[in-house]
Amino acid sequence: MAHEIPELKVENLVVEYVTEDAVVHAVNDVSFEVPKGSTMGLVGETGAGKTTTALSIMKLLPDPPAKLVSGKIEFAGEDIVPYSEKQMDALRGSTVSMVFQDPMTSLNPVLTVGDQIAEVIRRHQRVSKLEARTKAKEMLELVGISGDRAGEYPHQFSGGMKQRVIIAIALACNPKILIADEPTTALDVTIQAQVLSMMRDIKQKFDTAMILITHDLGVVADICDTVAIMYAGRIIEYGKIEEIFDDFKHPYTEGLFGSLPNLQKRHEKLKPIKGLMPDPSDLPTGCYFHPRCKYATAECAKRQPKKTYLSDTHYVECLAYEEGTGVKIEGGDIK
Amino acid sequence: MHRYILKRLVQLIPVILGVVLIIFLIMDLTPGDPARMVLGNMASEEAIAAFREEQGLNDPLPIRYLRYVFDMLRGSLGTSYRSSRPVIDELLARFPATMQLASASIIFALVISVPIGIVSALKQNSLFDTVGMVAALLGIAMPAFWLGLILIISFSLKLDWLPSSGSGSFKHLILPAVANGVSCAANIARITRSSMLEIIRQDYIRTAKSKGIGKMKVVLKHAMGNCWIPVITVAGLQFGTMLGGTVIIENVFAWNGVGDFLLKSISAKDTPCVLGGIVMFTVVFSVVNLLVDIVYAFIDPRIKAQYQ
Amino acid sequence: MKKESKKNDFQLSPEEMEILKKYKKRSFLAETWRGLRKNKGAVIGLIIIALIAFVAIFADLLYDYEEVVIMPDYSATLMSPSLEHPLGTDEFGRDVLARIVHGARLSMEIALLSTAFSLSVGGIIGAYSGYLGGKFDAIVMRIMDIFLAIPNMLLALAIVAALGPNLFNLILAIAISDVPRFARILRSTVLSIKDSEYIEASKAAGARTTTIVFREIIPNCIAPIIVQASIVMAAAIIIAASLSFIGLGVQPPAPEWGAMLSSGRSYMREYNYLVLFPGLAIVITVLAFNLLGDGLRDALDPRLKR
Amino acid sequence: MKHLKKFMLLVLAAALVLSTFAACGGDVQEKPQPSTSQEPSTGTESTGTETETTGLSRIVVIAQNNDLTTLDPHQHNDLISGNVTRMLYDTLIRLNDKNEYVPCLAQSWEYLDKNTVELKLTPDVQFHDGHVMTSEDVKYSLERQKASSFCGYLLDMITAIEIVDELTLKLTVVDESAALLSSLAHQCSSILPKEYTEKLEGEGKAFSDAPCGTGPYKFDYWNIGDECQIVRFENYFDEAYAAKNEGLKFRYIAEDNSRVIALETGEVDMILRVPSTSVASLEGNSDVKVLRFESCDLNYISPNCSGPLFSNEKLRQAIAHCIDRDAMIQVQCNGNAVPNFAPIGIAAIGYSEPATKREYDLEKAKQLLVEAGYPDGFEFTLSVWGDLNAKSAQVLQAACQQIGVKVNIEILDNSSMVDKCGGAKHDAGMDNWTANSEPDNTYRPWFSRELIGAGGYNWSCYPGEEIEALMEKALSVTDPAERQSYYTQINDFVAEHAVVWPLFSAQGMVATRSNVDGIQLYPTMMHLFQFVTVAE
Repeated sequence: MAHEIPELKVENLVVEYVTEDAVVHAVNDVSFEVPKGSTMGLVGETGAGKTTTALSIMKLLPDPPAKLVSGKIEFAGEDIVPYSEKQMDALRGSTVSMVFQDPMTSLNPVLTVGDQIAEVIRRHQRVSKLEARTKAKEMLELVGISGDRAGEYPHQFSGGMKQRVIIAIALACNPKILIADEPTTALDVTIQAQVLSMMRDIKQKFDTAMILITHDLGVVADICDTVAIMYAGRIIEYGKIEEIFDDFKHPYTEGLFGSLPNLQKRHEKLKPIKGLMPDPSDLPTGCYFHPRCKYATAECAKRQPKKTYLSDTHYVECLAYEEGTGVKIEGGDIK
Repeated sequence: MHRYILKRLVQLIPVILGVVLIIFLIMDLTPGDPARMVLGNMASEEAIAAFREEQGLNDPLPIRYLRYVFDMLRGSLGTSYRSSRPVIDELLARFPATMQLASASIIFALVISVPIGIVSALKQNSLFDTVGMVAALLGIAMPAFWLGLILIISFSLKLDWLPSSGSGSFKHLILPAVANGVSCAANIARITRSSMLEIIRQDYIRTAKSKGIGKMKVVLKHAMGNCWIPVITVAGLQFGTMLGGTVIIENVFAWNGVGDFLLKSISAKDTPCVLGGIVMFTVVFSVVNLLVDIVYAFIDPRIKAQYQ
Repeated sequence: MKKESKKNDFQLSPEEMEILKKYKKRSFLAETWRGLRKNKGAVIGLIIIALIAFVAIFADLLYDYEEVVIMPDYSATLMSPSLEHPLGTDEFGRDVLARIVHGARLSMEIALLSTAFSLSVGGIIGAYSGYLGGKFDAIVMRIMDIFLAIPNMLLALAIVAALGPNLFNLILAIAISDVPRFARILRSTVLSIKDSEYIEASKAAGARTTTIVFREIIPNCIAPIIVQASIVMAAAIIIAASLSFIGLGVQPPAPEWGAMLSSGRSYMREYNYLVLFPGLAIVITVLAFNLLGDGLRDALDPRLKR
Repeated sequence: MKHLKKFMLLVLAAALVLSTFAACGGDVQEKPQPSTSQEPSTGTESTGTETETTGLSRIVVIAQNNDLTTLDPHQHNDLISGNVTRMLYDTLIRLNDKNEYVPCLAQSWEYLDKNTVELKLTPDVQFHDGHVMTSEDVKYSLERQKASSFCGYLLDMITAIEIVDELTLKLTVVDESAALLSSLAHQCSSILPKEYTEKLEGEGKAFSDAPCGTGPYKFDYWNIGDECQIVRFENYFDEAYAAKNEGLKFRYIAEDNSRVIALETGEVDMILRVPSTSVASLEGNSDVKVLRFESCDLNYISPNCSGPLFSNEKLRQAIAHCIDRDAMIQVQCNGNAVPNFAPIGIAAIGYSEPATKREYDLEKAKQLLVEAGYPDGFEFTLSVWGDLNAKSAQVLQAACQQIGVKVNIEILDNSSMVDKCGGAKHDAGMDNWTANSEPDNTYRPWFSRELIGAGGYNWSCYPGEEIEALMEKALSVTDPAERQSYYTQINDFVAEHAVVWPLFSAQGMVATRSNVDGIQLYPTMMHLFQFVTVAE
């Protein structure tokens, strides 16, 4: 797979929010690849930098205060970081699309849903108004909403329907990359399942590369091919879905799984991770996770761990896997 | 929608009756004898007594109020003491001029303030923003009549570009409309900026941006579409302030409108004209507020849904 | 605070006292001050207001009213600004600066008194209305709506026109036209807090309505009141000047700014400083009040903080 | 489709709004819709193009500081409306610029006996509607005027009007009255067409809206609160007084500066009542000329001589010495006035310089104050008409303050003034007065004792009989010199006893463009405009 040019490649991405009071290190040296047709899950707690990473890819970071400090973002081998706003606008909505977190607020309340879908079609495809409208209706049908409702306003739709509309907008121009930022978090559980299966179907149909941002490991298990675990702006573990789910290595990943209710091991107590995410404007020295890590040693506070490749596709950032550090992981769920 | 408008119009009636009552009560405190106003200073005592009797000026207040209301329903606002002409004729003769001035002021205000507000919001904390908002604060702090005088001094007396008084041409309209519109513009600019600041942080703006439709379109179509409600609300409220302001602005610019007429009626103690003028302004103000509410429905489908 | 608890005619349990104390205003002022200090505009506004207040209070020490402010000097009429008369003299030979200084006193007086009046009357009406609710509320608010339907300036105009132009009537007119605003604000604030726990606590302790309104509700409405008051004061200065400008306000020779503009107007062709300076005095004062009002709103209303 | 629906809704909303106004407006169909009547009618401008063929000057634009109240000559007695009505109507007798009574609509007048006057009318006088004037019209007009509360009192001396034939009338008068001629020449004593007026008023319309007279001009249009235009009447009966221009347009520009600017920019050809603050700049402008004339104006203060304070004569005299006329003239008129010590304007018939002139003298005032029994001063309210007069009031206020007298200034509008001072509820009242050609029209309302507190203009409320006696004597004689001797006595008496505090007579001033000529100026302000020409 290394020979094929991936649809999306992020390399050493660093993003900071610069305010008067402090510099917030939101994304710290993040790298990953998403090949055509595959789905990467980006998992982490709130504030881990997932959305910032996604917005960097869209180049929709609120600037100021956000600054893309360094790194590369490649769409099919083409670095878009130096792109102008105009060049980006040509890509947004057509090459790369994003589905946002909260469907309730992500649609413009004063425009009809049909207009909102047609708008992106008109922007990126040479079609007439009428054709765009017809296409918009088709998109609605595709996401399971009757095309007749194109003339209605967002407030006339339920949350799940709104999310479908947003997905319809995102997919209207067959994007090569789709970023879905917690697309189901705000929805009822039953509707979550519907939306997810729909997304999976559509993704397969269009062979889209997708990033699915979530803190729900269940969702990841459902549709992702690879998983990146993010903590304090770093990807601390990355691997294929089986590698992560069956063989996670990082204490934080362990914590994540430990805080999930497990139906098979119902007798076991949940093991939530103690403490809170560090303040991203005042990150700890060494491994960012060490203050909360139950295996942490003095060494962990001194040096930031490097990527340790456990296989071609699986890496972890933890001193325990680096040689000669003396850090050991014992007595947990990590095999 | 139609029913809503009808309902609002019906609701307007008690408000207007109340306004009439309040102004009626206030104007009743006015010293001076209407009879003498009508008949002139040389009139005899008998003529005055007869006039009072004939006009029902001796009746108790409630009766006079009811008579006024019934006359009003028949389209009469009484007779001017000075000119002996029906008040409604006097007012309607000047109403177009006042509306011309008021609309020009509000249009001027909107045209200048909305773009300033938007740009200030988009470039928050920039030099433009700072200058714009300081200017807005100054605009609010400036009494319109003083600004009017300053404009006359600069543009009529010193530069001789624009006429200082009278009406008739577009040139005549500029200075009074600016003087009357500046504080309104300042208020609208401020509200536009603060609503814009809120709106451009909304999720749907991010959605719009993610479509790649370009910043201009995002601002003009998506952000503005949502910004109109607070802007129009403030514009509607400012319209009331502006109507009050026309009383002085029309005096400063010798603009022959209802405001100037009202002021002259006050100084001539022409109570029916004062009463009629204030009632007319209030009705206009109420109708404008109603229009604002109706316009809401065209801007925001959620509000429209509530009206139905 | 000690005094209040002594005066209480009902007993509170220690927990209830705790709840009540939590909402008392001691920290309120400190917090407001902290918020204000951060706001550059508000600080400027506050400084200007303090200066104007200082000048207004000590106006008599700066310029004697009888001898300088209203006494004509026919040998020095219509003199352009000079060292002796920094802002020139008017057609009576009176020093414009001296008149503006004493005008500050008048304007502050008008703004303070009219706002105090409309605040107390409107505040009480609004607080009761909101607290009692029901028919009383419905009727009172209907009446307020009617008042609000009349543009402020016109209402004040009608009142002065009817009562006759003088300082007292001017203040009264401005005050009356502002009553509904305060009534509304107080009412909505009261509605939002009347069901909160500390009111419930007072009620449970058997306090009378009047006690609750004055002791609990009104103190808790202070934030929106202060904001509104500073805005209303700014508006009052403008309306007072406007009415005086058209001869429906303070009578000569009192150095009211609007009245000064009115008499300066006939000289604006040759002596435009006569309309420039009194107007600037109005602008600066109103600006200061507005700056302060903005700052206070930002400091007091966390929702509006950016 | 959807846009159409939105549009329809907007139209509906607009219609609703309009209909609310219509509901207030009542008979809508008779009036132009508010939205369509924005432009004042300008259709009459074309008359100006005939200039070359007729040899007449174009329409002259005259700016006044106030709006006309009415064009009905019997429903007003003010100079602003008078400037127009004087041009629309004629009176029976004309007062010419040499102060002589000359025939106008009446060819001759003759006392048949002490109580009867025979009037012979000028034949073939046409009204603007083409109708020829007869004695019916005259009788009708005089009676209509007598019933008017504004100017009926002018004809109080006429008790009966009898028609002898088509062109002859007999008036029965109370006594041989010196005031008869002046009354018949007064601008209010205009003759209207009987048939036309009765028909118009029978239909419930106001005569003022469609005026018709015999004057050198006929009515064209009047936009209330803006401008009124009258145009030359081709069939005017008196060639000597016929209009030399196409017409007159009276514009109403209230604000002093605006009026001056309008003249400077040539928007208007002439302004009446030049604001004194602008005189200097106008006189320095070669495009403009300022015409000065002595006026019958008087600015004055009337103390209430029946009131609790100023019934004290010494006190009145004391305050009379506090009047700094020079300062007042400087502050209020920019120097364009002359001090006056008599209760009537300098240029008016009846004026004489009083024997005692109470000049500005605070020492004397202080002394009189002590004699009056107020060594420590006192306080009184000065009711003032108009903002401009308030300036003189402040001068007095400041002077009084120096002798310990506090003056409270109260600025009132006209009706409140008449209510207060006419009702004798005042301490002192300040106003101005323009005398007309008949002194009795000034002295009677001012000093007639039966008018004290009756709501008129007897504001001095002097209770003694001396003035009234002199006034009656003056009226009973016709010899001008003899009449003047009585008025001189009144003036001396008033000054001696400080019954009225005269202040100054403002300089009469009219400003025109430099190419304007021919205005006939009268001290009484009743100028004639028909000879005005504008050189192109």
